[in-house]
Amino acid sequence: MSNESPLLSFEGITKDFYGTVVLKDVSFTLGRGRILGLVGENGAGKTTLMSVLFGMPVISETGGFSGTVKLDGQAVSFRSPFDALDAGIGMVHQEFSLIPGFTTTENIVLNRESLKAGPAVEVFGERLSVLDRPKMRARAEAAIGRLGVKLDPEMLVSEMPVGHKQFTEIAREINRDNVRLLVLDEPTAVLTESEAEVLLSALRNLAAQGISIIFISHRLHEVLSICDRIVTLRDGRVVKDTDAKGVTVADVASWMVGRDVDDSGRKFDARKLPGAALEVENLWVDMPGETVRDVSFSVREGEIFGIGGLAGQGKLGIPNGIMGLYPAGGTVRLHGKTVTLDAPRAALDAGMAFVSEDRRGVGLLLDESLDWNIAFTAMQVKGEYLKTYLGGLVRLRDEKAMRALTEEYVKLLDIKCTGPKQKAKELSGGNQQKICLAKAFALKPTVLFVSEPTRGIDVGAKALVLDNLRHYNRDFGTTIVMVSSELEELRSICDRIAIVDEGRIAGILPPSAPISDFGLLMAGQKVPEEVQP
Amino acid sequence: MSKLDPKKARRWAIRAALGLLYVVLAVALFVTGRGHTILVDNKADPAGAFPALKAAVVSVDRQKPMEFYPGDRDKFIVKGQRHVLRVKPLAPGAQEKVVEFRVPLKEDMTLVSISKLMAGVEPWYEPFTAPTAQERAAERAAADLENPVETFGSFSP
Amino acid sequence: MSKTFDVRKLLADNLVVVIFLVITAFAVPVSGLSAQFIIQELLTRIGRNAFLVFSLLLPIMAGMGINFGMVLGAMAGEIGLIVAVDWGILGVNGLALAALVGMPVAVILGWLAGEVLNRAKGREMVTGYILGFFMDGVYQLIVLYMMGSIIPIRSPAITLSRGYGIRNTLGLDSVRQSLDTLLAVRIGPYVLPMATYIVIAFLCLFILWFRRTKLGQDMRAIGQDQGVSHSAGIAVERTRIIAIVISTVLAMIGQIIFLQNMGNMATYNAHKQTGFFAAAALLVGGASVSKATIPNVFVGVVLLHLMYIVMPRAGAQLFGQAQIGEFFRDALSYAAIAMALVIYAWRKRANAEKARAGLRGGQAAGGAK
Amino acid sequence: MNRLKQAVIDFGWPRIIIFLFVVALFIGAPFVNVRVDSSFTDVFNRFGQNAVLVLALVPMVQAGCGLNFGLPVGIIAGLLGSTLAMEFGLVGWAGFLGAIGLAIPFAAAFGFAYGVLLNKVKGEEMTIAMYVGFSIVTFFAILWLLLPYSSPNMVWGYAGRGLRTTITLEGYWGRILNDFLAVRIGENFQFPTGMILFVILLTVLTGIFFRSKTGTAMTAVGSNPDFARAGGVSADRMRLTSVVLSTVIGAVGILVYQQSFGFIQIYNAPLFMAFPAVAALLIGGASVNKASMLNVIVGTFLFQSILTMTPSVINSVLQTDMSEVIRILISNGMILYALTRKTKVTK
Repeated sequence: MSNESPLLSFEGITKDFYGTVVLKDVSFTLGRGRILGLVGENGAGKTTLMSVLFGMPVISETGGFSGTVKLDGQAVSFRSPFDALDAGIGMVHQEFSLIPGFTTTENIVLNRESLKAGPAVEVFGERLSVLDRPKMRARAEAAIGRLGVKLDPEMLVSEMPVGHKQFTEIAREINRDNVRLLVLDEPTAVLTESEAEVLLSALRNLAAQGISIIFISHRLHEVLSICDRIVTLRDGRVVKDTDAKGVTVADVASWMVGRDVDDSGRKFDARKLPGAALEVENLWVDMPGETVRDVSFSVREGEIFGIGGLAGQGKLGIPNGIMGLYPAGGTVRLHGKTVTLDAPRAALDAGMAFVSEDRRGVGLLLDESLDWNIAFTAMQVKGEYLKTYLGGLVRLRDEKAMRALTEEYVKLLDIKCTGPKQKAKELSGGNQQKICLAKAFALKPTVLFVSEPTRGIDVGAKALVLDNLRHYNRDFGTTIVMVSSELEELRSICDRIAIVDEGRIAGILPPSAPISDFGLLMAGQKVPEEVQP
Repeated sequence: MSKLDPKKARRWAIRAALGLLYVVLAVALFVTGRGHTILVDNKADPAGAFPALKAAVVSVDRQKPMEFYPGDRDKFIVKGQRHVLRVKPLAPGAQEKVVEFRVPLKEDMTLVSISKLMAGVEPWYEPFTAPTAQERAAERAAADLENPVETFGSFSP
Repeated sequence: MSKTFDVRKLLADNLVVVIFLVITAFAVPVSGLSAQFIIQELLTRIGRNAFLVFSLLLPIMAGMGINFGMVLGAMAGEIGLIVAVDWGILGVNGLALAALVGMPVAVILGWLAGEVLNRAKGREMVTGYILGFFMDGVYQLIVLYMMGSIIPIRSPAITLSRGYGIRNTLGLDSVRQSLDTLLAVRIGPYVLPMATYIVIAFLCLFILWFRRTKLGQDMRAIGQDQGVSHSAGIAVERTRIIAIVISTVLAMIGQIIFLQNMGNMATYNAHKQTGFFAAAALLVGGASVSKATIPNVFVGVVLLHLMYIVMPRAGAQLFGQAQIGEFFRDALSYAAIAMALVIYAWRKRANAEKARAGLRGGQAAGGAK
Repeated sequence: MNRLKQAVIDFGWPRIIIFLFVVALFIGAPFVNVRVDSSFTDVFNRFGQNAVLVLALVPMVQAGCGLNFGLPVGIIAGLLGSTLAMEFGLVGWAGFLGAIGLAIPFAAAFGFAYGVLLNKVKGEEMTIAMYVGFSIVTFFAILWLLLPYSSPNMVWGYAGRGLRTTITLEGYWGRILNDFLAVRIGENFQFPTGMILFVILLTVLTGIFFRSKTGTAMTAVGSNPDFARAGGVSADRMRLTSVVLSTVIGAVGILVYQQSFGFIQIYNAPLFMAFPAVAALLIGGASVNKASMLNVIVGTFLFQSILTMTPSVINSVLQTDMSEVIRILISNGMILYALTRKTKVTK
């Protein structure tokens, strides 16, 4: 491999968002025509690093970054993704950015169509020149050829199988004449096994033609089979930068997930809990981006059951499916009684409550006051906090009772606000999360689903939220199912932790299990001795 | 002035030319399309200088000819500024008189008096501004003042 | 996969067209009008209305739905005509001058409408409709109050007796039918306004050519997915404004052609119905809010106007009152628009559902791995 | 201080301009010798006449269905009610209440069908509502001709069949609310107490409804449908209830309007009745997805005072009848202002 100056090099890249450090002194290089695998848990900084490379506005808006990005030896800093494109760096996202009604050719040359100037151009400018369709088709076929795949240039994208859409998008990126670097973010996530294989060989073709590739994926076996070098990120730092030869999936998994902190001294109180509160068999949930294919597990009475796994693998789909917010199928039994799916009301009536991961979108009424937010579900489901007149014909909101309820939870959860009448949108992230918790607690549920409870809130609030969950579980015996992408958090509070990969439960581990086992499950590998539920 | 690259300069030149063409076209349309009303009048001179024609056939440009008797007034709608007027009195052996005249662009209506023309009195045509409603009322009031008796007498149907 | 000729799908796609076909097929014999009269009426009406309906094509292609704001273009055309009649310009010159005067007005109004519609993404159609009402107020302000007082108007014949403001009906006899009679051709009993047809043919060529330009391609891209177009670097906002400007200019020319055929102009009401008639015609022709083709325009104009010719007589024969026919005609046109909008929105949701179902895990797809 | 500034920004500059314009009209009136007391009578009359029609819009706005340009659906039900009541010869209070009684079942049925249709259709609801309204009005224009009405007071003289375009309510229940407990001061100031009380009663009832369990659920669906769904509320059912409610209040609204106006207007009269009501609601401070009782009262009062004051005051000031142009600019300008605001629900 020629070893003149590397095509791309990151030197000491550091970035923080409002004080929380996301990237710390990241440095690595990428040679011409080489494939680099970039791996790490979500939140490890992969997306932020790519945003830095592409000069996404979100970086400059939040105070820019320190360190330098070098392309062909010269320092570059792109103000927008369009500058990066002109410099020959293309990006393929996980969700397709293609025009459904256009053909393959039209998508590949989108907004860079080859034009034939006409008289109108002189008067009204470039955009009135006629499209040179034959030339466009030739360019498209060239790009497809470079990929080494069979694609019909005249087929409409809307009628294309998923794999072909992926190739069309890649063909569009390499269609630029000066393309030198291609970044692929989770390209195989939506592909079948065979389609993924074809994609990998296509990428090898491109590398052979001198195009460097950054391959971001959590399918470690694919990363190992295609990449020349692997860089592992954890908590914003490069923890491993090695050649790919001789590395096993288990090594990468442990680098990805391993904490330096030695937790051999930590005590995990393994509680013996009889009886089953919740049984789930062959659950499938159709939630965009979090598809659950076939999940079965059971939760013991009074247990805190954790569900972990990488983003997009379906862990968030489970609670949303059971609570009826997304189309779902399979059987769910609570204390032996089956719960009908696809009906949010049925789940609530059965005594289950849900704190959604989408705080602002689903969890809160931002324009209404706090007492509204907290009392709403209890009022609608259990008819509480209502004054009845004319013998039940008219039931009006009991403002006094709602205010008392709010004040009770403000004290209990230490919510910092000016009073029950304050608008929800005026609270901080942490306090908003506590309002969602209060809404669920107000229902006095037997089973409480909590989804990403500590995402996007400050460290102090995180501890408080977890304490409250533990308090409600230990003192009121509420069974809690907690879904989170923070493995450390799950290990600190849960009795058992299930890891979800590709819409299925890869395995269930006690919190005391070694970190690498968790890493293996996340990467879709089997763990040697599995702990049966 | 930053040095405009040739392509931009050429493009601006073309745009300027087209803008000019736009205006020129508008003016051309205006001039060639401008319509005028020709009022042909066959009234005798109240002071007796020239008589009204007993009967005549009059036509403007190639439009349909019309017959005129003493005291008649009729109009032709014409396009453009230069026009040809043909007057042929119906008296036996009378000569047809053909004259050419120009109507200024600004004028909406022009009054042509064939009685003055045949009698050789100049000017036989002059601009005519249609009296607006108020003016016409004022005119009639003035006429009433001059001969009050006659107005009372005439019981118009 | 070969396109199996599925009659059921064809019917479902063009439900509105089919309903109209059935009704007019039933009403034509009942009306007792002679075929020759109907065909002659249709020939003139195609010449009179087709251009206006075409002005709706571009905004639909750019994903902005039916541009009810085309009423602004109609107003620009009327202002052009007022100037042409005031200056006393005869015949086709008068029409051309009206268009030249109306052009800058239409461009400004179109640009303004584009800016407003860009601020009301997702509800362009109702905003365009209300914008039409609003600009009608501005139009009255200019034509009823400013013309004659601030804007000099030469000929008293067209101004109100109080000295300023244009009369309610403006006689267009100086330009009456000048385009239609320019190259009128008599074939058998029928008179065909060839000049108007040629102008419409030119417009069809322009649209076909425009669809193949880069700007046309950008509009198609934006019409399908604004997010993707933006990330590909297409200037979304600017292109939408250009689509509205072109639509407004075409509506201006269309209104001039419409009014020269009618022979007189209801100064303050002529533009009120243009948006409704053009939209009804286009939707009756089988177009939808996201896809409209040139054949849709012609089919729509023929079908809608066939109904407008025949229905009053049919009503008179059936119920003894022509008015019932007229009411039924109006009700049907409004219903056509409502039905087309509902079918479009309902089908968009159904397709989204179907697409989602494809991704279902569990039993449905059997699941990979 | 910034709470005031925040209130000003929320209320929006155009509304403040309109408010100042109305105040100027009232101050200017005496200087141009426009009788202030008769103007006030007109304002109160028109306020009572239109307030219920504006109130009818609130349920659908709160439930997130947007501005109800399909209000004529309710108005048609009201017309059916009043024409049938007259057909049965009901007079006085029995007539007015009979008309309401007859109108409500129609309104509920039309509202239900209209609601089911709107639920099937997401996006561009307002355009579809508008054209459904137009279709129903023009369709009923045929029915008015064909339905077997026989009461001489309503039917065309010569044909003996089909309703007249305007039917007088004299001798039936004309001005029944206006004259009830009417307060007369001086010879030309008359306060339509009955009608104003009726309007206040309906407004209070609607206000109470929005404090009820279903009312709260409806408001939640309007401001965040996902929140409502997660809270066990079926968004579609709430939207359907809001449409039915809006149509029923609309039917009652037209009956109040008719008795104060003195005539039943049919055929194409209700075609454009939705737009002034929507403009009034927006002038009162409502947005496309949030409207309160206060918005209704303030908005109707402001809008109707503009309509009554501009003809007299402006005409004598400028010697021209500009009032029609001003009405168009203000009412449609307000709707445009609301439609072009980003939906205020903070995401």
